[in-house]
Amino acid sequence: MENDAKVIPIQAAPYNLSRQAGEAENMLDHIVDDFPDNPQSMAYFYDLFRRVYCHGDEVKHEGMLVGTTCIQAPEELIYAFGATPMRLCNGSYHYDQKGADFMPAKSCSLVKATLGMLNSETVIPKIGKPDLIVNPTTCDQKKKASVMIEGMGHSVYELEFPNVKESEASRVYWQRSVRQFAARLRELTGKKLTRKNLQAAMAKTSRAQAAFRKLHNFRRKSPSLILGKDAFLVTNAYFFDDIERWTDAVEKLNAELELRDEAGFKAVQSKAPRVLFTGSPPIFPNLKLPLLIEEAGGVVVTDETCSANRMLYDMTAVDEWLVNDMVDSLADKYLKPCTCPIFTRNDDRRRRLLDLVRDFNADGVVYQAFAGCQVYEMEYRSVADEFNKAGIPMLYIETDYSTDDKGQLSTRIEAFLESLKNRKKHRA
Amino acid sequence: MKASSPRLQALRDAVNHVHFNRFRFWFQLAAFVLFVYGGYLAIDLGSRLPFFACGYNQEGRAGVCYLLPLQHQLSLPWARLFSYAGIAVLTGFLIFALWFIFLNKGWCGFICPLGTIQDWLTSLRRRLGIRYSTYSHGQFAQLTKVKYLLLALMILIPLGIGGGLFSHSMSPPFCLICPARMILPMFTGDFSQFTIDFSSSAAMVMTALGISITALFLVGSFVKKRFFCFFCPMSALHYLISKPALLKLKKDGSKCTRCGDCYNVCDMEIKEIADDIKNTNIMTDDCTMCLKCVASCPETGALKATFAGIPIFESTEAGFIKRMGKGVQHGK
Amino acid sequence: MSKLYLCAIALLATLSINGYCEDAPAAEKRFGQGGGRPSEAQIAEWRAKREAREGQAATADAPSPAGSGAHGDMSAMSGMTGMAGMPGMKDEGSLRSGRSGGKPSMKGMPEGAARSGGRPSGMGMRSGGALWLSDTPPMRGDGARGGRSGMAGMDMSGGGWGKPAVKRLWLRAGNDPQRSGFAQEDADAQVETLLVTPDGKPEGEPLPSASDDRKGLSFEMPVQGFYRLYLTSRKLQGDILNVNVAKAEVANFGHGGDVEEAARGLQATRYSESAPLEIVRERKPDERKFFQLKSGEDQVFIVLKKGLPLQGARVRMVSYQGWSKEEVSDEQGRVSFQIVRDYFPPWNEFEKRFKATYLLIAEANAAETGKYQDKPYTSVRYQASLSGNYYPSPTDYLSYAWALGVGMAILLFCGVAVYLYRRRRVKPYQEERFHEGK
Amino acid sequence: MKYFAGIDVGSTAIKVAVVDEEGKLAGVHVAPSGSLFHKNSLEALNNLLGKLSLQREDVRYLIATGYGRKLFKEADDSISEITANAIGAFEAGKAHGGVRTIINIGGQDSKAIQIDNNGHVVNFAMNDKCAAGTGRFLDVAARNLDLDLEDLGDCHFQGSGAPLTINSTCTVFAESEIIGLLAKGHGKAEIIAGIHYSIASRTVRLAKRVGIEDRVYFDGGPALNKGLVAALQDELGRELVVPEHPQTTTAFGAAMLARSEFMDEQSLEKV
Repeated sequence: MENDAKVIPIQAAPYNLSRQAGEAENMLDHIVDDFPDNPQSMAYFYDLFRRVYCHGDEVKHEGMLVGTTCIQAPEELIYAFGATPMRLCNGSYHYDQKGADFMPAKSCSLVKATLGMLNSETVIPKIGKPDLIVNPTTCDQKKKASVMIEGMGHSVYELEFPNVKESEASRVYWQRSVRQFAARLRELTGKKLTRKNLQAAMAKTSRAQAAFRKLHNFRRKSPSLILGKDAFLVTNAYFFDDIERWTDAVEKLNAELELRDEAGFKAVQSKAPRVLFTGSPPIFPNLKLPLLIEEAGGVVVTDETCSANRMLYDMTAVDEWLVNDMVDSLADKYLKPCTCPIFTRNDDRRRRLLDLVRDFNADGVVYQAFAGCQVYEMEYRSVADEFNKAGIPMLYIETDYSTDDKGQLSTRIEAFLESLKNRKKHRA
Repeated sequence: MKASSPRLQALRDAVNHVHFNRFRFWFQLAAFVLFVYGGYLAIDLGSRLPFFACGYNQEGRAGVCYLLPLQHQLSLPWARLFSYAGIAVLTGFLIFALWFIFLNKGWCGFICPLGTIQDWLTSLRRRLGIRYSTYSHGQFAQLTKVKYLLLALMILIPLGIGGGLFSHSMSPPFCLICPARMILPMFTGDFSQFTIDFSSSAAMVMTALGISITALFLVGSFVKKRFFCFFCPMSALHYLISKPALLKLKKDGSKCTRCGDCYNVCDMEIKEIADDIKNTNIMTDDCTMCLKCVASCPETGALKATFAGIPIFESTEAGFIKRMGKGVQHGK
Repeated sequence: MSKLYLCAIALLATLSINGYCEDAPAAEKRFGQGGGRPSEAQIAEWRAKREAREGQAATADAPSPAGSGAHGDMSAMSGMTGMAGMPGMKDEGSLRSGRSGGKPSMKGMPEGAARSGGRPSGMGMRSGGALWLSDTPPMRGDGARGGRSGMAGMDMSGGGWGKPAVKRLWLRAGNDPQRSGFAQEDADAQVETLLVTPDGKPEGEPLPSASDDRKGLSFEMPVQGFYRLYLTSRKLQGDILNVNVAKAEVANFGHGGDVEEAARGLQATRYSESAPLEIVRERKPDERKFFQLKSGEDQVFIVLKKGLPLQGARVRMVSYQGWSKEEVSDEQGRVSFQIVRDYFPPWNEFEKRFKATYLLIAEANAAETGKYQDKPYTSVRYQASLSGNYYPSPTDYLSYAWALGVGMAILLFCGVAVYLYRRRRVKPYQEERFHEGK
Repeated sequence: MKYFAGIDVGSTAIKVAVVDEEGKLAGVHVAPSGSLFHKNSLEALNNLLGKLSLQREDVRYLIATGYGRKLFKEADDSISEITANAIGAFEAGKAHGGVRTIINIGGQDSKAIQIDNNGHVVNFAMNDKCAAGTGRFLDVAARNLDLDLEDLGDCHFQGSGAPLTINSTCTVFAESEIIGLLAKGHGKAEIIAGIHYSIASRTVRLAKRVGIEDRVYFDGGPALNKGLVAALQDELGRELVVPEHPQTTTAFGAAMLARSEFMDEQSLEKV
């Protein structure tokens, strides 16, 4: 009987040597190094992601931390109560695998990754434990995630979100939900919702939105001034970055783009096919698809995803700056223009896509659906029909956070871009 | 972007970025002064005006609301109404239509003194920090028909008077119940309309109804934006002849995100403005063409007011951000 | 344009103006400072004119200038009948009937006597009672004259599309507006009719003989303004010359039309320097095109002789129901009457457009000598008449108190209802309310 | 004489095609990929050039395609195999009255491509990262049945009964299903036919995603398998165009593209 078996103590490897950090670093290196002529002001964002995702630096925040799992949680209310919203949607394959313990294998990577992240000891981005997690009842997978998140020891608030957006009843229902959410926040923070606070909070986000819209408008220029991978990185930073600092950085980027525009700068060849990106949201470090498109010589000029455009585009109009009116207007903003596929019918999404194609002079559309994200998969058909009618080519890609289909995807994307180029040449 | 001279574009931008509510307030005030006190300056624009420049305001009015002469004309004895006086009715209507065509329902949103008073009551309420009321969807659908009913009565009752079916003391029926009859003369110090006429039972009922509706008007327009316009038969009459109007409210459905911002600011709670993406002419029968929707639309070119086909006020992103950026401190 | 519409507007217009004042003094307060009365300067001017004329006509025993204090033959009417106003009215009509034309009678009128209802008989120039012009013919039996008259006396028979309105007047004799019959023809009297149009000669022109009806005097009114018809009859009775001037003033204004023409018409002189004696209704400072006299109001009349104010003339006003009151003109020729409210129908028969006619008779004697139709006379008895219409005062049927009451009740009710509704509403989806505090 | 070459570096085989100035196919060569893509590719190219007794310099323009196209640095340009396949099939199909739909079954993937009248890709679909219904499936089946890959086609027609149904689409599970069927005593031919029908129906479903028009061009290694061709035609219910060298269509397309690219550059230079 030999008894020389050794007990190996748990050794916490430094984060920057972990697989997770490797995944982020690998993606970031691709984003930064594979492309010449990155805007100088993007350095802020590269640095931010390197610090947060590769080095595991802590993300600072003011007041209480309210995590959100969807863009439907009204962040203005959270700011108004002196808390900080933090979007928890995660793009890491590492967490995706960890989250697979909770969800069926064939479910959405995003939800799995978010669950995996919330369940891990060291949450990256390092935000600490949220005081409250707001989980809007949007898609089925997120709905079912609530209980699991609660099981991990988090306090979860289920923000009831309607499935139909056309009806007046659901509008009223949603306004009620938002009001109740405000009540929950009041309970959490012990603060009162006042006209001044809410107005200040709305000013914060509307300034950020104005900056985003300006960036958005620069992307109309052909040939492009900025690549889509950078734009995605910018909007991804909005998830966790301080909103004021983020806005300043975007305004700086806008200033640089303005200079680029005046100088006649081209970030891509004039022939490069312009692509509209839609479907499941690319979230760092899963910028696989946008990156593949741009590595293959295309350029993502705009998107219709909830990690970028849908999150920041729509702005709130208020008629009377009274708390009641502001809250209802905010509620409307989060429901009415939303083009999330969880809604029963979604004509608005198709119209929005067509409008974006027209507006941004896009040559084709890439539709990403995370395997298991049923709503996006299901809506593919109606969107494809619409584009077919309009004579706009679309590439539908079903994928997840893993990188093992990269080779096959690159073939498909290249073929798609080649066909776009061909069409373009043909038309000219 | 359309190719146009830079100077024209600069002018357009200046218009599109205007602080709209402020502009509208001053415009309405000027129109109010003109039509309630203009008579003192010997201004007389006739008696075919397509808005409530009340004829009961003897001293100050700078013109008369068309509904007053219309009801009087219609209450002529039938023998005359259906002979030579009919021509006068037609020419009167023609002049009214010409006035109307010029500004469409813009008369309601920018000129009508009664509308302006309602907006003032609204801003008083806002300053007091009291929230406005809204109709539910069902109430809206029901109440929106009232103005057509009033319009029909406003035509049928005078005809009945002319035919001897109703008492003359009911004439002019709508004016007797219109709040403008009491409220507008008040602004020139004339309170004589605040009376109940006991000379006949018809007159008594009508004047009592009139005072009740005025009281209702005051309460209603305090808690509900543009309370009366919803029931205004003039508005219904406008809508019936609005096709050839020069001023138009246009919507480009393809640019609309249906965010509902326009619906949110709409005094009349018109849902179509946000939801209808098919019609390019988006003016509905309830619309007062206040153009607040255009000012609060963040999508460039989605909503616009055109005059004879020329865009004069267009929704723009920059204009929206400027107008709605309340309390936004712009970074350096 | 339809006249009905015009008149209705006129009605409404006057209602809204006059309705402001609860009573006449209030009106005085508000409008009194206007140019209603002749100014001092104007009175001085009149005097100067009169003196100049007297200087020229030295032969005639002219009446002493107004305000001189010495009255000569002009007998000032004193001993007034009871106060114009409520019950203490005299019934004169019946007492007067039968008397010969215009001998002033001022005594023996029983106070507070109820109207006897006796119908004056044997009317006419010969048979006594004043001669006057009316826009309504005498009623025939049914007695339901007056009443609704939306036309305000306008005869619509001629007023078609584009044609000028035609006004028809009737010459009546008697001292009671309601009961005077048609004037009888008097072979002895010399009658002269003059029509003064707003744009015509100030002395007027003979009335075009448009009517075949001797009782009706019709004329067209093509322009806006006041038309005046003077019917002067002279008759010698012994050595007294009777001069009767029946005058009618007809306002003709339209909606629309020429604005300047209407303004001119409103400002034009409304007396004639050639009239031996006439009564002019003094315009109120706030009068507009469609003026209506309301019962309860004070109205000033000016007695003019050849265009100059006449002091000491006896002026009698007879209301529609026959109540009368006599006053003597002051040094400016002015007499003031309160238009008595004499319309008391049952509530449900009340008609706010009820047109009532008042009759005004002025008399003055003058020791003038001269010759008439080659016969000398030693004194002249002047008589002038003027009739007009008045309507129920808005205060008779308009109530501010009720309006205020109903209005406030509804206001309060709605206000409270809205408040409670918003307060207690536990409407689904709206339970969470926010405070609007800053 | 100028020559143009296309090299298709696939997962199982490397295909080389050379065309001349007129666009006529000069020769093709197929070699297994092995593990050293780059070295084997060079060898395959040189072999073909040797066969045709050409020098490297004679090949004016070389385009690489296929899974390993990025690794072949000697190429003047690279292009995705979908585009190359479309061009190749379009050019080859001209002789057969033109094709609009292409079905390609490769070693590890299967594709359906729709092209327009000018040979441009309109739409395409690929199997999703799974070897089901690809050449690899046939490979595995042949190994299980103890047959050579080349014999599968003939076996297809030797059966006496109806084709069996293979339920598993996954290659790994199908393997055990085949063993199970053998154990039950079913004939090899019926099993093979079943396998062919299984692949065919999967492929047709893929093709339906892009839309099937006109004649269908079928290429890729497994197109050599007559049984599979028959099964596919049965499932499609349409005429199939199967080229003489179905493996090299993509390489031929790349070579044709190389030729036209070269011509374009020449004409640009002239201007």
